[in-house]
Amino acid sequence: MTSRSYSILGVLREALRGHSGWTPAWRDGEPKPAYDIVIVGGGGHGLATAYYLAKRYGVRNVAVLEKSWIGSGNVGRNTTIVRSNYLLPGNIPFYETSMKLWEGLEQDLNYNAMVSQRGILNLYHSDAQRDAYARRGNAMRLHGVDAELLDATGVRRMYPWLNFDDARFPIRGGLLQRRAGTVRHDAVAWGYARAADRLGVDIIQNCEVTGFRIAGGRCTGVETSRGTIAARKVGLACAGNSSRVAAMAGLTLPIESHVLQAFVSESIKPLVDGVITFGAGHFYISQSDKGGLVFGGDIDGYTSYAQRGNLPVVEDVLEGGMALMPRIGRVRLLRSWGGIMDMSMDGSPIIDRTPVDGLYLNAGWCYGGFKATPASGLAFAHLLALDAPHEDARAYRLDRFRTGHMIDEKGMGNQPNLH
Amino acid sequence: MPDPILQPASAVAAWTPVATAGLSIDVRDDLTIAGIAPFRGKAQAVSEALAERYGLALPAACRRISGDDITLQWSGPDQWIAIAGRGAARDLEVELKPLLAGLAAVVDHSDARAVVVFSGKHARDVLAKGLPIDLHERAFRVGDVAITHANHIGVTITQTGNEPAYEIMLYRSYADSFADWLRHATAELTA
Amino acid sequence: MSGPQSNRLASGGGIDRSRALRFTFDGRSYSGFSGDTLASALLANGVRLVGRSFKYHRPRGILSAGSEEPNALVELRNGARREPNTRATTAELFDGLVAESQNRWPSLALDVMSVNSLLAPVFVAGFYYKTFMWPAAFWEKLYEPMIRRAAGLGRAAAEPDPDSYEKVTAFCDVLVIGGGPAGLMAALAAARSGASVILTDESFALGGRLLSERAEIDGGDANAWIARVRDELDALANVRILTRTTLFAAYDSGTCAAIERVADHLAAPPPHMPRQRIWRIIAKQVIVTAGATERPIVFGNNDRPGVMLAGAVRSYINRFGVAPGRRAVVFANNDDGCATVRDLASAGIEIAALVDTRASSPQYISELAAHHGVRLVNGVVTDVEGRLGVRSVRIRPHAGAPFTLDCDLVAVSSGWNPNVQITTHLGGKPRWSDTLATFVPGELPRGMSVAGAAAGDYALHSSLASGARAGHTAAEATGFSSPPIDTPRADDEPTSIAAFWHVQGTRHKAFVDFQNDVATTDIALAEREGYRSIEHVKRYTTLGMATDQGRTGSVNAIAILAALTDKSIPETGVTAARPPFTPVALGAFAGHHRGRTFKPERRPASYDWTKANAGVLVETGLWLRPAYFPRAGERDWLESVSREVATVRSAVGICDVSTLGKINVQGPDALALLERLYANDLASLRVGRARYGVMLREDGFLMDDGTIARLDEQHYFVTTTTANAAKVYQHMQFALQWLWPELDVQIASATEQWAQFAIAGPRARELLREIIDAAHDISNAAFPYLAVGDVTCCGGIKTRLYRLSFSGELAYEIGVPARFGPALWQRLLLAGEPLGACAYGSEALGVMRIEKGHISGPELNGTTTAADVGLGAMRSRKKDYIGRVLGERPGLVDPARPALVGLRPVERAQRLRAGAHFIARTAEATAANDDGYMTSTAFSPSLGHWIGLGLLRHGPQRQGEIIRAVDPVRGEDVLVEVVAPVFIDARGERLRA
Amino acid sequence: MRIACPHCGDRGLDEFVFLGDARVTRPMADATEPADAFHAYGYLRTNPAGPTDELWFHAAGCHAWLVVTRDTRTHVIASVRLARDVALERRAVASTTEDASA
Repeated sequence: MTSRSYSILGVLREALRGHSGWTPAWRDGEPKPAYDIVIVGGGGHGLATAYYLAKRYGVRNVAVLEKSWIGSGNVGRNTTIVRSNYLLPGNIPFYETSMKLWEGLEQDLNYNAMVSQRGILNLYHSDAQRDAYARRGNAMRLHGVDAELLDATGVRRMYPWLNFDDARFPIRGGLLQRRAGTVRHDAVAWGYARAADRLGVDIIQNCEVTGFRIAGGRCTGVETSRGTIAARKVGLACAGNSSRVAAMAGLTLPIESHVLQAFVSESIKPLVDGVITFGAGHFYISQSDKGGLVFGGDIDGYTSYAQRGNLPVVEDVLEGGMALMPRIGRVRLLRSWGGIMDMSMDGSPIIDRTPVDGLYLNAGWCYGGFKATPASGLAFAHLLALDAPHEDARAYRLDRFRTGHMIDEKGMGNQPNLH
Repeated sequence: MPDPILQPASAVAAWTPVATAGLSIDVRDDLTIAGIAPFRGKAQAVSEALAERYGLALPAACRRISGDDITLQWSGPDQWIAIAGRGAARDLEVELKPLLAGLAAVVDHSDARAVVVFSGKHARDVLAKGLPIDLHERAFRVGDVAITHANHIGVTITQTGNEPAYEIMLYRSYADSFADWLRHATAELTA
Repeated sequence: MSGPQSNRLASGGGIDRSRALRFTFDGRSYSGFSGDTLASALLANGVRLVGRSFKYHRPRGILSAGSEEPNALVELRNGARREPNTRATTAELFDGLVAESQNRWPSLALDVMSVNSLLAPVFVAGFYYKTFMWPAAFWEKLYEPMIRRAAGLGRAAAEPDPDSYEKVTAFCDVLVIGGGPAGLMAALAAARSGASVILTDESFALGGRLLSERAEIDGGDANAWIARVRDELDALANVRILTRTTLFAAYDSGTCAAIERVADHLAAPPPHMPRQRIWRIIAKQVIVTAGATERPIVFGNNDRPGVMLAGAVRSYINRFGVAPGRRAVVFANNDDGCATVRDLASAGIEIAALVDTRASSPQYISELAAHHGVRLVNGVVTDVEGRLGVRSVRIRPHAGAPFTLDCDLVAVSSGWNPNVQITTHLGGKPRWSDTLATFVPGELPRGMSVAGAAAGDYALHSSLASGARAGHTAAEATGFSSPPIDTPRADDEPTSIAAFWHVQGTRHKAFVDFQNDVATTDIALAEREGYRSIEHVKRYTTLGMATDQGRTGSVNAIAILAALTDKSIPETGVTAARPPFTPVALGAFAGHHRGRTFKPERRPASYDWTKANAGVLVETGLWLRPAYFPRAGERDWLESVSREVATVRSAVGICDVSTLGKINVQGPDALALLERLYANDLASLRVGRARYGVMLREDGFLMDDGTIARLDEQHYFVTTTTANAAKVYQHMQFALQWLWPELDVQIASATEQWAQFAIAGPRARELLREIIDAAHDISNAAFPYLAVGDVTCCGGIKTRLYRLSFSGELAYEIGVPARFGPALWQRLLLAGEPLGACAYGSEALGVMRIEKGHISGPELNGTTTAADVGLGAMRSRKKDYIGRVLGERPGLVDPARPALVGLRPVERAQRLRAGAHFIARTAEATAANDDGYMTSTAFSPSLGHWIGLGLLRHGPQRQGEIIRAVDPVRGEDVLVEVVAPVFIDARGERLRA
Repeated sequence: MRIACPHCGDRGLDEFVFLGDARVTRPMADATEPADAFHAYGYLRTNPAGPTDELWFHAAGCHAWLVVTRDTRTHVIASVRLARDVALERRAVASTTEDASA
């Protein structure tokens, strides 16, 4: 409704008049007293949900409530990787739908989020790992997803400078998904916000939900730091804080909050083209268009709501980094930070109704939430609009732990910090 | 038929002792070690039995005491190890089992551990490159025992003398990697 | 203007003029002195243009004299030791130093990419988000590669880092971060009380700002005082001083991390010396005396070489004896201008004007200006002119007409920011101070205090005093009390300031974040487009995201945004500073753990023999296990493995199984504990016998399998898989200590005590007879299948003998004390020769277990139930055990779950591969028809073709069916027959022979 | 982060392994509705932002299981006790309440 289309011509036109003509990417408005649907959480998932509600399901009387600034959660502090190289039938179609949405995202949103499909290479270092990746790659192929299994020679061709010759766990090959890549994370939140705003969605920043209005087992709205807001339906998309928010509605979730650290190096000339994950340690890496090496490893491993980690994990990550790519030894770490993950009990997300009528849950994304943003928004919008699960998200039931239908990619069982 | 006797191997292959000013490091392969794990409520009885036989009671947590012919060392909650020179054919498991029958689980640890001894004024500097605990005398004294790790290898360290001198025990299969790290950690001093 | 150290002052500075050092910059040779930084040496040689900016490739010089430097970044050293983005202002000069400017082509003076600067009106904040969208396919192919090539600063080395790093842990009562006046006093006060003290400083010399100022302490030169303090601290046994060491992060519970540049001041570290060392410092009390960082004022072309922080100007004059220019204009909003004028004058540098932003300057400033004959202007510098460096400045007085002054140096100061970063790493937020016009430390983590300039105490005497107080208090908090120490005499020079951030109405772009080329107009644009949170502005404009994390620019930016949004600065807030305080080499964090020493190795008894005999070792967790033992003439691994299998099946083989987990479980309640840990019945297990057992996780899935041997009424000895040994031990301790603490049991690992070998094959007993001492009867009757007993071998050596078989043959496992392992291994091979024995490795072991349908890692993948792998019948109905209840959930007992089957190729010559998926013969190869997958495959020399195990939907009911094993990632699609998962000796007669 | 092991004293985070919530107790085998009880025990977590009790294993130390009371917002540790002692206390409490109800 406010800002007009972005294009190189628009930019050139503005360049001639000092860019004085640009208008806000989204309105910074006051909440209305009531909405059809209120989304709690102005992160990637919440904003995407609002966008698809308006765009695909015609529900435009929607508000996204953000306690801070939009994109201040994990969409603003992740390592920007998008991929659909999953193993289990409950996951592959969902993440592939997400990949397809990424592939058309910029044209859809008229916002360049720099979706960059430079591929992800998961290295393997043993026959058993090779077979596990073959199983996964085959599962992907059976679902129509691209996957290639490389041997050591194939990996050498892509990255001749990896440590092949002096390795404790020699590289024997890798599973490659060429369509995977990275996306400029903040731009995803901004792009969805702008697009949703243009369809009439209200984006309310600095508006913290402090409680739920529940009468007769039905949720009729939310209490917020800016007053009561009525809603026919309320959707929670506040991963990292799901347990805290759900507790206000009397729900206990199969989720623990854990801290995951991420790292970026000083900006250097192009070195790492795609995404690489080390199979014999906790280390994965890519390089941003700006030149920083963006990398990470395992979660710290203990529950936390403090957005920071501890030193042992930093060392663990870089021991893996130096084991795999000893030429980065003199490149410097610029920044490290921590984000809070909804670690679910089987490592897979939840998109489902809750025992409270009118209250819906989108949670449990572990450290994989960013790549899921478009599909998560689409599936949650579908559920909120039609009260039926999206076909790609059918497995993400809240009661699956009760019935024993867990979606456990790693086989770690009911221990969140191992997923 | 070849000679039936099997030759024992050292815990560390190709080890050359370190002996420089302020630092000496060596490996010990001549110990017999037995684990002593008293059953519930039997610690006192075990302690008395040992006292009567060796004149030593079980030490407190994180402590070690030595007598003429045996050393007793805490090795975890309700667990201790007994250490002695193997000499001709001494075997503490064989020696202690009857003494502590019904009182404690006694198992042979003689071969499970590699034992490395450090001494000299630089010993602490070298160990600080691996062990994440405070070995300064204000925090760690003769007879103190700590179970910790060094460069991803689990170790039990005891201060055995004031020079200072230390003894480190680690699982045998890690011994060569531990020695390899030691060669790096001592390079500055041995160069 | 340049020449051999043409800008070196005749005298003064902390440099050693007797030690000249040669270096090159962009291929040109220069000389400097010991004690120089690369920056001071370049300035001494009249080099002003040092780098190009990130986005517009604008010419950049040297702004600062410290680690906050945003502009003067170079590639230091070359070849494998090339270090991109090295700050010239902190790089110590050494003889033979080689540095190159970065991010320019073909040369620094003539950089083609500086056309970007002409396109600056287009390349504004958010430019990329609005463009490059059409056509979509062009992004990866055209736009992005172009952008990636243009972006980035220096180049990483092309070869592995040749230097070594190490990590050290240190403990202290009081950690003092920063060796300036406050830090020295804090360390002194704490040390004198007896507390153990660690003092870190990022420079190679203690003293902090004192090294750059002409200060007097106790009536003498401050340097003399520094020397006295250092001598005293050096003499104290409870003090450790770490120079060249930057404390870069604070973590929980008093853990801090520092980086010591052990050898960066040398051309290359000597072989025995690490390049850098990470210090993990665990401190009871932490005192932050990290000083302060000066802010520039934002005005037109304020990024031109020659625009320098006033404090840096004084550093180069006083510490390095360098004249950073010939004719200077001083531009300040605070009394800092005084010292600058004084030092410029005494260095004989002409001062064109002192421009004070304040309406009127305090009297002492006008007096000082008059004294030095300096023109005092109350007004602002609006713009700098000059392409590659300052030629002149345009000045706009508050009263009167604008005018221009020629100069080659602008010394600028808008005040100082306390270095609060370390105080915020644990979540603390800085607090705004109106009087100081900056952010000062807010709420501090427990055990942390701040003193000196870091706390906003800029004046020397109060800084010394606050340091002394902090040191004394911290020591007392750790139990060391002593009378407070006296603060030495020193002046409190004036520090009044009138907040002033940026000059309005400039002709040229005015930069806030130099390195990322963020100008005032970018912040305004972000605000206009609704990016109004400071975090949004940061992310939209990349402000503060450069290698200096906005140390010189962020407060100016916040002030500018506050003005645009009509908010106060505190309302606008700050962006969090993240560790590290200054960038740290990645290699340092890894220390010793890279390459082959990434993780330690665990070596089994047969390791040395295997190495010596060209056996092939394979990583199994941390273990290195023999995989197979090639013999001369064998073409490939398959031939060797097949020969080993055939030997076991026909004669006898010896395999090192020392890596299996072994655990003693002893005590009155040992059985009770094991009954709850294992799903199958153990109550009926007799002394002297062993039994196979399966262990479930509480969620009902398989955790591990192994054998349970009963050595005695109350003594059980259990084995685990190699992979799960630690996990199972931890699980047992959990059950004993937390779930059932009332049980009287003792658990002890015995994995490392025993070297253990499998002896398998029809002639196993014959071989064993050669080893086991004659006194022991090992006949089939006396020592049947699953018997266990303690015997002796080779003349009295303790031996534990098991009659177990993983291969399906007549087989034993023999365990001896580990020190005898290597010798017994060779003895077995020797004694086996007449019997045609050979050593076999994990590969042959794997083949034989598949031939027998025994499960292993691929089937124990954490998502299989006992029933899935054909062990459902083992689950006891009579007892409670871990995993029983949750194992009965519908999802775990669904008959449609894929279950274990055997598979063989219809075309016997075809190879099977693990990871292939099962599809009904006539069905499409799609996800909808996915019936399971191949878990394990092997070439069976016994059968002469490949065989496999797999998990197949309704598997057991489908024996005889022919299905597809599709393997798209390897381009294969093989017809396989579903058979029982036992290929050899289904009735198990051999192992009982 | 550092944890004060009751046996070994103050040690670094890297010596310990985190398991999870120590406030959930394994149901008795004969619990009524064991399926519900074990589901709650195995999967449902209050996951508080604030003080909580957690199970940690001193893996690189003395092998004691610990109950650590820690604030998940600040990582500040209020107390560390031996899991065995805590478990035995709970047994005592449970049995006394049973006696009371009997």
